[in-house]
Formats: sequence, C-alpha cells, structure tokens
Amino acid sequence: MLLFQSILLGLLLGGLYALLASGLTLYFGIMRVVMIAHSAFLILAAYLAWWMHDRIGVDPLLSMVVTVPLFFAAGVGLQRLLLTRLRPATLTMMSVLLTFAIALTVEGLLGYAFTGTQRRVQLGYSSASFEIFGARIAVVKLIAFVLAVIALSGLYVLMKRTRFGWALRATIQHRDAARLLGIDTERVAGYGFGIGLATAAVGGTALSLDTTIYPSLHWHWIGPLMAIIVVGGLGSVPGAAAAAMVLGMAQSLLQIPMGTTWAQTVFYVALFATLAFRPQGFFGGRLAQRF
Amino acid sequence: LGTAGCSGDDQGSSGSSDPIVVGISLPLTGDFSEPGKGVQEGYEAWAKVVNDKGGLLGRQVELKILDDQSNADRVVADYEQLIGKDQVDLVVGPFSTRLVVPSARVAEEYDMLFVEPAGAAKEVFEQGFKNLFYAAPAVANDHYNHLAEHILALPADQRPKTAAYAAMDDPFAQGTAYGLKEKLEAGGVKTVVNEVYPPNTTDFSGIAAKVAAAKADVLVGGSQYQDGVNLIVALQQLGYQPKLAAFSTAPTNPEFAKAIGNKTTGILSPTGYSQDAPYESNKEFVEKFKAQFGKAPEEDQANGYTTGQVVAAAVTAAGCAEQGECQKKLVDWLHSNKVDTVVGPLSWDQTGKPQGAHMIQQWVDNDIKIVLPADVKEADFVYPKPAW
Amino acid sequence: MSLATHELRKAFGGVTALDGATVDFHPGKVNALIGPNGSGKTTYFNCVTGMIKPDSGRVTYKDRDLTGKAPHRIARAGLGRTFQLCRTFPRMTALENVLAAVPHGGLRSFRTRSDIERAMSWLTRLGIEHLARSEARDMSWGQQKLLELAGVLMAEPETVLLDEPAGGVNPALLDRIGTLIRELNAEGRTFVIVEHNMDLVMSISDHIVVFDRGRPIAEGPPSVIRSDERVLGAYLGV
Amino acid sequence: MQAGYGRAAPVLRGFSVSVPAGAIVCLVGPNGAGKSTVLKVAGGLLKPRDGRVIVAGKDVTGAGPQQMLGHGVSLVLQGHSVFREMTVEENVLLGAYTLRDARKIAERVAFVKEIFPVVADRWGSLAGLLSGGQQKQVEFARSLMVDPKVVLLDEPSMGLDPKATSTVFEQVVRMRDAGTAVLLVEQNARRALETADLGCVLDLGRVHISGPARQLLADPQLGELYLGGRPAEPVPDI
Amino acid sequence: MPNASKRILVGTAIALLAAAILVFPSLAPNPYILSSGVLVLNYAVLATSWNFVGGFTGYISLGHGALAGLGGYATGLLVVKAGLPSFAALAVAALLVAALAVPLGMAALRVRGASFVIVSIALVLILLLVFQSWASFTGGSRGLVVPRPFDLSRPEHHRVFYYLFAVLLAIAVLAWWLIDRSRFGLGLKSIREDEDKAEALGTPTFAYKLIVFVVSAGFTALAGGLYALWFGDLDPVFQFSILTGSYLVLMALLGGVRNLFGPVAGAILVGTALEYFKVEYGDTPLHLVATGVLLALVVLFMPDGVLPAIGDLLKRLDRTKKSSIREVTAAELAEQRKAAV
Ligand SMILES: Nc1ncnc2c1ncn2[C@@H]1O[C@H](COP(=O)(O)OP(=O)(O)OP(=O)(O)O)[C@@H](O)[C@H]1O
Ligand SMILES: Nc1ncnc2c1ncn2[C@@H]1O[C@H](COP(=O)(O)OP(=O)(O)OP(=O)(O)O)[C@@H](O)[C@H]1O
Ligand SMILES: CC(C)C[C@H](N)C(=O)O
Ligand SMILES: [Mg+2]
Ligand SMILES: [Mg+2]
Repeated sequence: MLLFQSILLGLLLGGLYALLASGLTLYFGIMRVVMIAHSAFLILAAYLAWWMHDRIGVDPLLSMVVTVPLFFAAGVGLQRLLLTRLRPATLTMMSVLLTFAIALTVEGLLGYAFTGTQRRVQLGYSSASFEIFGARIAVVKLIAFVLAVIALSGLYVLMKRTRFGWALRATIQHRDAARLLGIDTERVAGYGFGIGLATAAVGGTALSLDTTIYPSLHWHWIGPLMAIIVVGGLGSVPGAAAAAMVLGMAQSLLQIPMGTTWAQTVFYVALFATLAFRPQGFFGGRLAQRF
Repeated sequence: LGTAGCSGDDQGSSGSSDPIVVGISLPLTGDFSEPGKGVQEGYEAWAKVVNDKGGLLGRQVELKILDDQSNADRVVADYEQLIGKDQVDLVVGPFSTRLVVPSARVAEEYDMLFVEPAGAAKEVFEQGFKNLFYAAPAVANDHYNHLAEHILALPADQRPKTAAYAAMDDPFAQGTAYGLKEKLEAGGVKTVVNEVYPPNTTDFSGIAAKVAAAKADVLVGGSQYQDGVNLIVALQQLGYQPKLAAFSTAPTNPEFAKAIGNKTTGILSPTGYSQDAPYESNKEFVEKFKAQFGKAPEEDQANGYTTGQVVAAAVTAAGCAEQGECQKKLVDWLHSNKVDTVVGPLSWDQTGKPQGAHMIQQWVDNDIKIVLPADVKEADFVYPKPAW
Repeated sequence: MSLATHELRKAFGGVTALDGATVDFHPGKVNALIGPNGSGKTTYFNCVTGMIKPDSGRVTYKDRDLTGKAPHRIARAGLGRTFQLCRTFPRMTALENVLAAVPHGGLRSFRTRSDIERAMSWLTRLGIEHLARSEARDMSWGQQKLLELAGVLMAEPETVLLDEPAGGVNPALLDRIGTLIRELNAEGRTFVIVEHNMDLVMSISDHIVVFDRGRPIAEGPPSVIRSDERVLGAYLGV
Repeated sequence: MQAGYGRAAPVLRGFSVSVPAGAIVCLVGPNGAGKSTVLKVAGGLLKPRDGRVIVAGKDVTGAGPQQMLGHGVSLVLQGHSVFREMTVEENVLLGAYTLRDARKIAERVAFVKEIFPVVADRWGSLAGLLSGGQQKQVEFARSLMVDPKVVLLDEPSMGLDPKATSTVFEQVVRMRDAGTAVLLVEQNARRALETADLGCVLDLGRVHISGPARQLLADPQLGELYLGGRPAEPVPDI
Repeated sequence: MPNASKRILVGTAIALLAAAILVFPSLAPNPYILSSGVLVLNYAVLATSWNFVGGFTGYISLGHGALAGLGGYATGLLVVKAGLPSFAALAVAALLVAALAVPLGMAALRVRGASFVIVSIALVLILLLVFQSWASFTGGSRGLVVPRPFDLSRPEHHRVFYYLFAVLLAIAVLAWWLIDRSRFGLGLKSIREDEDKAEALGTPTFAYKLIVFVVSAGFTALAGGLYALWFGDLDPVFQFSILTGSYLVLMALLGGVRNLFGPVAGAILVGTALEYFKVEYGDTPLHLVATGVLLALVVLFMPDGVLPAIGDLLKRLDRTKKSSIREVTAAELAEQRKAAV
C-alpha cells in the first residue's frame, strides 16, 4: 500500500519536475543559455499567486492570467536587454553567471518585498483528497499535474510544428544565416525566452498550490532540475520530461527505505551515472561536435 | 533603532553618564528571520522598560543590532565587530542554536558575558563555555518532560503503543523530539517511524505517506514552524488520524490555526512562556509590550526580554557594565545566583544550562492553553485527539 | 610501410561513411585522397587520428597499431592534421596559435627564443606574419586556414594530414603552398592531402587514392588517375 | 564605402562596385583583402562607416539583413552556415521563410532536390551530420528557395567536388540569365572569371583593377599576383 | 621598449601590493578589521585557486565552494577524530581532497561547457546532503568544532592566520604564474579555445585538465582547511554553499581570469564590497540584490575583468593604432620577397 501510494506521489511530483525542467531545456537546447534563474522565477510566480490569493482572494490558478503574460514579457525583456549583449563565443558560460546574478536579484527583491517568512496558500481544498485503489490523491497535487501536462504538450507542439519553432531553432544555431533568410532573430529569440519563462509562471502556480515558499527556495530546485536536464539529454524536451518522471518516481520510492535527505541524492547519482555511461544523456542524443 | 555610531568610546567606565551599549546580532533575514524578529522585539521591549525606569546604574541602555542573515560566518563577524570595533559594553545572543554556538565562542574568547535567548539544544552546553547562560527554563531535550510523564502514567489500555517521529535536521528541533522519544521508548512505546528532513524541505508527502502507512498512535514533530504546518496538511491529505500529536514551536504561532484549516483541537506543544504566568515582572512585560507593539508577546519575544532581565540583574548586582574585568564579575555573579524573570526564577549549572522545565500547551476550543503540569493548567488534557 | 588502414568501417546510424577502407599510403611521398562530397574522406581522417572510433578495422602507422588510441597519442606518434572547417584558437594570437603546437613539456617556459623564431618563420612562409599579434577570431576565413596550416607544420609531424588546405585560399598563395609542400616533402615529410582543387592535386601529388562511398576505388600516380574511367565517372563528373 | 570591425583600423577604404542586373560581377583578391566584408556590408550584416549601399536606385545604407531581403538582396555566407541541429528539410524550407505560397515552395523543393541529389537523399537527417561539402550544397540549395534581385555569394564552391561545383556555376549563370544581379566572391578565380561578365580585383580594401572578366583573365600580371601567373606593376600605398 | 616599461610597471605594482598586504595588520585599528583582512585573503586564495581551472581551461566551476568545504571538514575531522596536529591535518586534508579530485575530475571533466557547470553545482548540493545526513561522522547540522591550533588571544590569533593566508596566497600566485608561462599552461589555454583541436595537436587534454583540476582542488582545500583552523565552527550549510562558489567566480571574473593578479584584485574588491553592502543594507536582503547587480554589470560590461579593462584604457591612451590588415599590397609583398631571396 505504501508502495502504491509512493508511486502515485512520485508520478504527481514527476509531472511538476517535467514541466519545470522542460523550460530549462528550452533555453538550453535551443538557445544555449543555462538559465540558473529559472527556479527563482518559479518562486516569484508562486509568490505572485500567493500574494494575489492573500490580498485579492482570487484562486491561485487565476493568477496565471496575469503571471503568464507578465513572465512572457519579462522573458522577452531579459533576452533583448541583457542576454543579447553577451558575446556568442562565451554565451553559455557567461549566461550562467548572468542568470545567476538575476536569480540573486530576484531572491533579494522577494525577500525585500515579502520578508524571509515561509508562505503557503491556504485553500479550502488544500487538504481535500480522494481515494483510488486504497491510495489517496490530493486534489491540489492533481491540479498541478494536469497543469504540467497541458503546458508541456503545448510546448512540444510549438517547438516542433510551428514556423516560429523552426525560426527559433534556426536563430540559435546560426544567427547571421537566420537573419539573412529574413528571420527577425532578435524578436524570435526574445519570444523563445519569453515562452521559457512563461513555463516558470505555470510551474510556479502549480507549485504554490501545495508547498511552502520562501525567497531562497529556488536553490532547492536548481539541483534536481539541472540534474534532470542532463540525464534527459541537454536540449531534448521529451528527454527532460521522461527523466523527470523517472527521477521523481525514484525519489519518491527511495524515500521509503532511505529517508528524505538521502533520497534526494538520487538526482545526483543519476547525474554522475549519466556522465559516466552516456554523457549525451539517457533520453536524447546530441550531435557530436567534432568534424 | 538608530544607535551608536562607530566612535568606539573606550572609556565607558562606570559612573560616567555614557549609555550602556548592548551589542546584538540577530537573524533578521534568512532562514531564522521570523523568530529573529520576535527576539528583536523582546530586546527592544526590555530596553524601553529599563530606560523608562531610568536605565541601568543610572545609564541609559542602547541596543546596537546587526543582521547576520542567519549565517554562521556572518554572526561571528558581527560579534567580532561589536566587541572589537564598536567596543560595546555588553553582548547578548542571537537566535537559534546554530548561530549561538559560533557566536558564544567569540564572546568567550574576548572574555565577555554571553546570555542568550535561543540556544536550547544540548550541544550548546557541551562546548565548555564558561561565560554562557541560556535565559529560558529548560533545554530542548527536557521540553516534553511533563508530557512524557503524563503519557506513561496513563492506564495500560489507554496508553499509546506506537509512535512516529519526524524531526527537522536542526539541533533544537531534533533535541525536543528525541528528548520525548527517549522517554517514551524507555516507557515501552514503540517507535515505528523515525524521519529526519532537511530544513529546506517543502514537500512532505513522502514522510506523510510513511507515517500514515505505519498508523502510529502518537505523532511527534520536531518542527520549527512551516515544516510543522506542511507535515500536518500532508497528513490530512492522506487521511491519517493520530491519537496524540505534538509539535515543538509550530502550534504557538499566531497563524497556525488558519494554516491547517482550523482543525487544531488536541494538538500539543511545549512552551517556556505563558502570557498569564503569575511571575511578578510578567504582568509589566505583557502590558508594556502590548503598548509598544500593539500585540501580545509570544515565546520568542519573551526569550529576548528574559535575556535582558538576566543581564540587568547581573549588572545591577556587580555595579559595572563594560569590557574587561567587569565581565568576570558578571559571570561569577550569575553562576551563584538566581534571577527572577518573566518565565520564572532561573538558575544555571556550570555549563550555563538552566534548571527548569517547560509547560505543555494544547489547542482546546480554538485556543491554545496550558494543560500540563497539573498545578498550572488552564484546561484539561484532551486525549485521544479528535480528527483533523 | 607507413600509414595504412585495413578494412576500416564506420557507420553513423543508417549512413555507412567508411565501408572497408583498406589503404596504404606511400611513405615519404605526397599522397592525395580525393573523392566526391560525402565519400568518407573526413571520416577517414577522423578515424586515423582517433577523433572517432572505427566500428571495425585497423589503423597502423610504421607497423604500430594505432586503432582506438587517444588523439593526442596519435599526434605524438607523428601524425598531424588540419580540419576541413578550419579550427583555430579564437582568442589566442596567431603566434600563440602556432606556439601551441610545440610538443608540450611540463613547466618549462614556452617563451624560448628559438620557438618563437620558428613560429614566426612558419607564419612568414604562409604569408601571414603581419597577423602574428592579432587574435585568430579577427581574421578572414582564408587567413585562419593558413594559420591552421602553420600550426600543424610547427609541430613537425612526420606525416601531415591536410583536410582541404586550399579551401578559400587565394590561388596565388596556393601556388606557394604547393611549392612549400613539395619542399617539406623533399625534407622527408609524408603528406596525405584531401582536396577538391584538381590543379593542386595533380600538380603536387605523387600518389592519389580515390574514394567513393567509403572505400577506395582507384589509386595510382596522377597520370593514371587522370584517365581512370571510374574516377571520371564517380568524381570528375565527365 | 568605408567599413571595419569594432575599433580596429578600417578594412574597406574607399571601395566601390556596382553590379548591373543580369550580370555576374566576380570579386577576387588575396586573403584578408576585404571581400567578405564587402558582402557583409552589402547584405546588411555590417554597417559601413562611410559610403552608401544602393539597390535599384534606392539608398538602403544601414538597413539590416531583413530589410535588405525586402529590397531583394540575398547573401550566402562564407564557410558553413547550415543550421546544424535541424534537418536538411528544415534547412531548405527555412530558405523560403519569407515566402507564403505553398505551391511555389513545393516547386522549388522539387527543383533543388533534383539538382542536388544529396538534398533528396538526406532529406530527414540533421544537417550538421553531413560532410562539409554536402553541407555547402544544402546551403546553396537553401539560397535557391527565393528569387532575389541581387545575390551575394561568398565562395560558394569552397569544399565542393567538381560535379557540385559545376552545378553551382550553372545555377549562377541561370540566375544571371533570369535577370538577377550576382556579386560573386571566389578563390576558384579562373573558373569564376570565366563565368563572370565583369571582374574586380580587390586588395587592401580598394579596387585594384576592374574590367570585363575575360580581360582580367588574360592579364598576365594579375595572374601572378592573384590568380597564379606573372606580377603586375605595384600600386602605391598610403 | 614598451615591454621593458611594462615590466617595470608590473614589478612596482606587485611590490606595492605585497607591501600593502604585509603592513595591513599593523595598520588595522582593531581586531575586527584584522579579521576582515583574513577573510579577504582567504577569498583571494580561493579565487586564485579557482582560476587554475577557470582561467586556464575555461571550465567554469560553481562548485569550488564545496572543495573548500571538503578541505575544511577534512582538516577538522582529522584533528577531532584522528587526533592529528592541526597543520599535519591540514596537509593531509589537502592531499586527501586532491586525491578525491581525481575521480571527481574524471567524472566532471568528461563533459564540457554547460554540463560541467551543472555538475559543479551538483557537487555542492550532493556534498551538502551527505554532510548533513551523515551526522554520526560529520556532526551533521550540529556542526563540527575545530580546536584552535595555537593558544593565543583572539586578536593574536587573527594576526597569525593573516600571515598564514598571505603565505598561502603567495604560493598559489607563484604556482599560477609558473603554469601561465609554461608549455603546460599554453596547452591548457589551447583547451580553453578549442579542445578537439588541442588534442589533435598532441595535447593530452584530459590529463592536462585533470592535473590542473587536482592542483586547483589542492589549493582550494588548503584555503578551506586553513579557514577551518581559523574560524573553528563548521556547518554544512555554509561550508557547502553555491553562494561561496559563485563569489569566487565573481571575484575572478571581476579581476580578470587571464591575469595573474586578477582574482586577488577581485577578492579585494568583492570582499570589501560585501562588507560594505552588509553595513549599508545589512538589515534587508538588498545585499543580495547588490551582489546580483554587480555580477551582472561585470558580465555585461567587463567580461574580461577590471585589470584588462584598465589595460585597454592605457592602450587606448597610447596613440599608435594597431591594425590587423596587411599594410602592403600583394604586389609589394611579391617584390619584398623577391628581394629577400
Ligand atoms: N557524425 C556523423 N554522424 C552521422 N553521419 C556522419 C557523421 N559524420 C559523417 N557522416 C556521414 O558520413 C559520410 C561521409 O562523410 P565525410 O565527412 O567523411 O565525407 P567527406 O568525404 O569528407 O566529404 P566532403 O568532401 O564533403 O568533405 C557523409 O554521408 C556524412 O553525412
Ligand atoms: N570580425 C573581425 N574583426 C576584426 N577584423 C576582422 C574581422 N573579420 C575580418 N577582419 C579583418 O578584415 C580584413 C578583411 O577580411 P575579409 O573577411 O573581408 O577578407 P576576405 O577578402 O574575405 O578574405 P578571405 O579570402 O580569406 O575570405 C582581414 O584583414 C581580417 O583580418
Ligand atoms: C526555544 C527556541 C527559542 C529555541 C530555538 N528554536 C533554537 O534553535 O535553539
Ligand atoms: Mg570532408
Ligand atoms: Mg572571405
């Protein structure tokens, strides 16, 4: 019974990881940007959801009406104002530091605005749950999971099937060539970043439904998310999703024998195993860079 | 709190009319910021009460408060600065065991008296500090003493058989839970779950699943605040109903009831302080505190205030308050005397460990009341706990 | 016998890049390796220099088996190469680029006079000495191509593998490079050159190997290759 | 026109060239002369420091590549600019990014597949996995997806085998015949000048000599300096 | 000529810096300033150690904080559990961490670019988990108390450690300089630029990276261990913090990673700035904002660091314009060559 319950919990958790990791994958796989600040924005979105619920009394889910466009715009702004200034040759490395700086700034501002106190959305249905086959599923967790699935599929379709998706990928791989084909690379890259950040808005809302938030919480998320995108194969959205589900499940199951803290190490063990046996990631290949 | 600059007035000898500067570092941001701010209020309330009465030794009391960002490296630098650069006359402690230990070492090495409001875990008293005094009735491991006695005194058929423990990985939180665990195990209550989680844990569903699956009679949470709430909500989601549930600090928080959907009845918590406690100075404290801050003091505020009271008693008795020789006099006096405070009379052993016990509170009818020990109880002990 | 491969095979997913390439290059000669786009020449170089591992087959150099050895070991065994898509160290100056090819050795300073003089002389021979202090990323395509060539020559490998050295190089300069290759060859260096510029290939090489679909289809001196029908059909497109 | 990179000294120092519609102008010159720079300025990738870019009588100086495309100017870069991590299909179709007419696109696709077999063969594989020459072919095919008024080609034949080179030159001629103005940079200078109508020798960022292509080809002095042949009289320098 | 004057300039700068570092303790008005000096020197050693990897090979590690933490804990545990004398423990700890860096490096250095950064972050997080959870050995969240090596008053203690850190800094800088001017160093730099190419030129890239990573880990561990002996209280949360690691990167970048004294300059700047932010915004989380903004400004506007930026400035004042374009035509070149033959 405990096993089945844990599997369910792992599944639900994995869904959330998948959504968040795919946002990271988007920046990286497509834009070669390591976005350390992703989870900071995640927490920011969660704070906004909490704040609107607390002040205006709207359901956190409704906050997405505001946060998703807001984050999209913020993403476009970040990309157009800051990231474009980095030299292409050192983009990956410098982006780590730049987004790290952004993360610190967001954390500091959150702390300034909302203090370091832990916050939690209190909903009428916070503790509601229903039973299937003897295990219980909390309503809030299910909502978060559904949100994740919708956002994730949308993302996949957008990247693979739309003109925009193509233009975005072209832009990243050879900016000059893309410009010469008539692609407005500035705008496209901006939108790409905006979409990535919009996933953080959705994820943050989902997160706010069932956990506590505090400004420095984003550190807690960076590790597992980074591990997931490496295990899933940097740049592969389906890979990230698969890795997230597997690792989320593993974490949940390992908690039974090992306890919370040690169970978290599964992400890093998986990370190192990936590097040792399949550096390009377990769920998606990458080009050999040599020629 | 606009306080003394960096002038470092070196001749703050007694008898002069210079203020007595008390240096404090507190976690005003970071992990411990909430209780840290509570302690700050306690200190400020104390300084105001003292100053309103004409100060200590005829000198005004001035607080110099730094923020250590809940960071152990910072807290050391802060006390280093307070003692070395700002030349404060006295220092008192920060919040939380994790910060108390390193800062007490700085004070010790500069031969300063170090009374502290929140280093409750037993580790604090194992460092060989000679100048440290914990200004509260009991150390963490003894918080549940009354509860343990009560449970083990229950008739055999009512007595719980199994217990689950979930404690934050923090010396204080673990200290409380394990103090009880030790006693219950000795009394024959079997431990079925024993979980430790890191301070930053936000997802408690895994731990809750284990606790729920074990169907333990007693649940003991070694919690600070939010982790306790999260654990309870996760348990509610899984439909687990213990017969008895006790959490350190969390249930005393004013937000607690709302956070868990008001299903509080029966939840237990130890406390070192009660607003209604009959001690002489307490009435004054509650009154003045309310006037100053517009709310009633909680345990953290009381701890800060108590610390002030202890220091004040020593200063008054020794007749001095500055760095150097004087500090030794203060320390010696505290080692051999008893101090009356808002949490009752306090006295210490050689390691600075206080010699009292905590009371046990319980949520009854949407209010938290003292239920143990029997001689000071405000309400009857509810057992078994109703569903949440 | 110097550089030789036996039944070298390499497939990438469905594409067979090398399909049992058995080749024997002539030591002390200028060898050319030609073939249509995608016939496996670069892949062949990559396998020989250890940049990728062949699926099967053997690479030998002076009777030593080099199959699957790390690239730097192969380089130290005396095989130097250039890349088709030229690869320079972008943020190092031309001089440093060339110096980087000096056999490495511990903490000894690289700023010895003779090293620098040698490096400068290579830059001069390739007509880019005026760029010695410019960073490689500021150079035109052809300049980088020449710089890369200077780098590999600096290492003084016994056998030099060049992947399209003429790509993007000015024809006037190319004449000089051709002469240079002959000179170096006269000093005893072996060359294997991948090139599509037939004028260059025909004028400087002693021995030509023609690849098609991952395996040699013809080999021989230029005069023979020029009139080989398979070559004409598969490669020259006449 | 004057142009340069960053704070460095100018690369182009008073250079002008005009390309009539329906003609091929071939730009040759030593490595680092500034040929690519001319094309980058004309294609809108680099802003000139001084001087003007005029298309069909309209001053378009300072326009970005997107606007230039709007004015009918299309540039194919030197080196390799395929989108490595996208399939050949995606690469080719992106060539028609500005087109909306599905039928026309389909026609074009069929056409490029026919003239470059590799495009058809490797339609679904990632472009970055193709050999150097294959990538170049895909790139050229990509540029054939639109019908610009002015085409700027930077060494389109580099790395191509003789067959593909012929195909490329055929296409260039076809474009000219269709009334397009072609500005071609080539190091395969003799071949290029044979195809071109006008030739222009660029050195040190200036026009050195220009004139009908055949005439340049016949000039023995140019041959030695730029095409491989005998030297011309030196031009004084500042 | 410009070379000689440059050398004199650099020489005086070094002499001044050394002198400033040496006289600082006697000028420090109180033990607090002295202890801040110790911290800054500690940062300087750490940033210089980081720069062995970051500066030469271009692999940016956000995980060096963890190596310092390991050094600290190893030293502490060797003193407490094994009863080794303090400085013997320090030496053994540095060797242990260097040894541990071999497998760590083998795993981490297999991947390049972004993956390496991620691995380095993971290193910190996993060590944090281990040191927190394995309480029976490490003391867990209770922390570890490292006994003092000398029986000195606190100000004297600071002074002694100040000089110890200064010595360590001198050794680290010297080692960096030796590598910088060596062939080994050039090999490392070529890895930074293009790893495959370097390998094709015969550089044993993996071994080189590993060696320099181990050297870097050793110095980092020494700094961490010395810090443990100085500070006395170790807590996993602060020993294994990404923030520490990122401060090192900030310092090195700010000063200039290609420059011998870049990290030292960065450490002095950032160390002072951190103190300043603390004093100014100490009671709000705005110090994080200040750090973040500073880092962003450096990355955006001075990606090569302060020292190179100053160098550029000096160069711009110098009128002689350099250009990469050839100043003679092909014809003239042909003439010259003919004359030379
Ligand atoms: N890493 C790779 N993954 C998949 N296929 C590859 C890879 N490298 C090469 N190929 C394929 O192998 C074949 C041979 O490529 P190679 O680069 O060796 O050709 P080449 O003879 O050098 O051609 P070119 O003259 O165009 O440079 C090509 O069809 C190419 O698509
Ligand atoms: N990004 C750059 N930054 C600074 N200088 C540059 C840059 N690109 C080119 N240059 C310089 O400008 C000059 C002209 O370069 P350009 O690329 O136009 O030459 P090119 O004629 O195309 O040569 P090639 O035949 O080698 O391709 C060269 O001297 C080169 O060093
Ligand atoms: C009782 C509390 C004030 C003690 C504090 N939470 C500590 O960590 O020690
Ligand atoms: Mg090739
Ligand atoms: Mg060019």
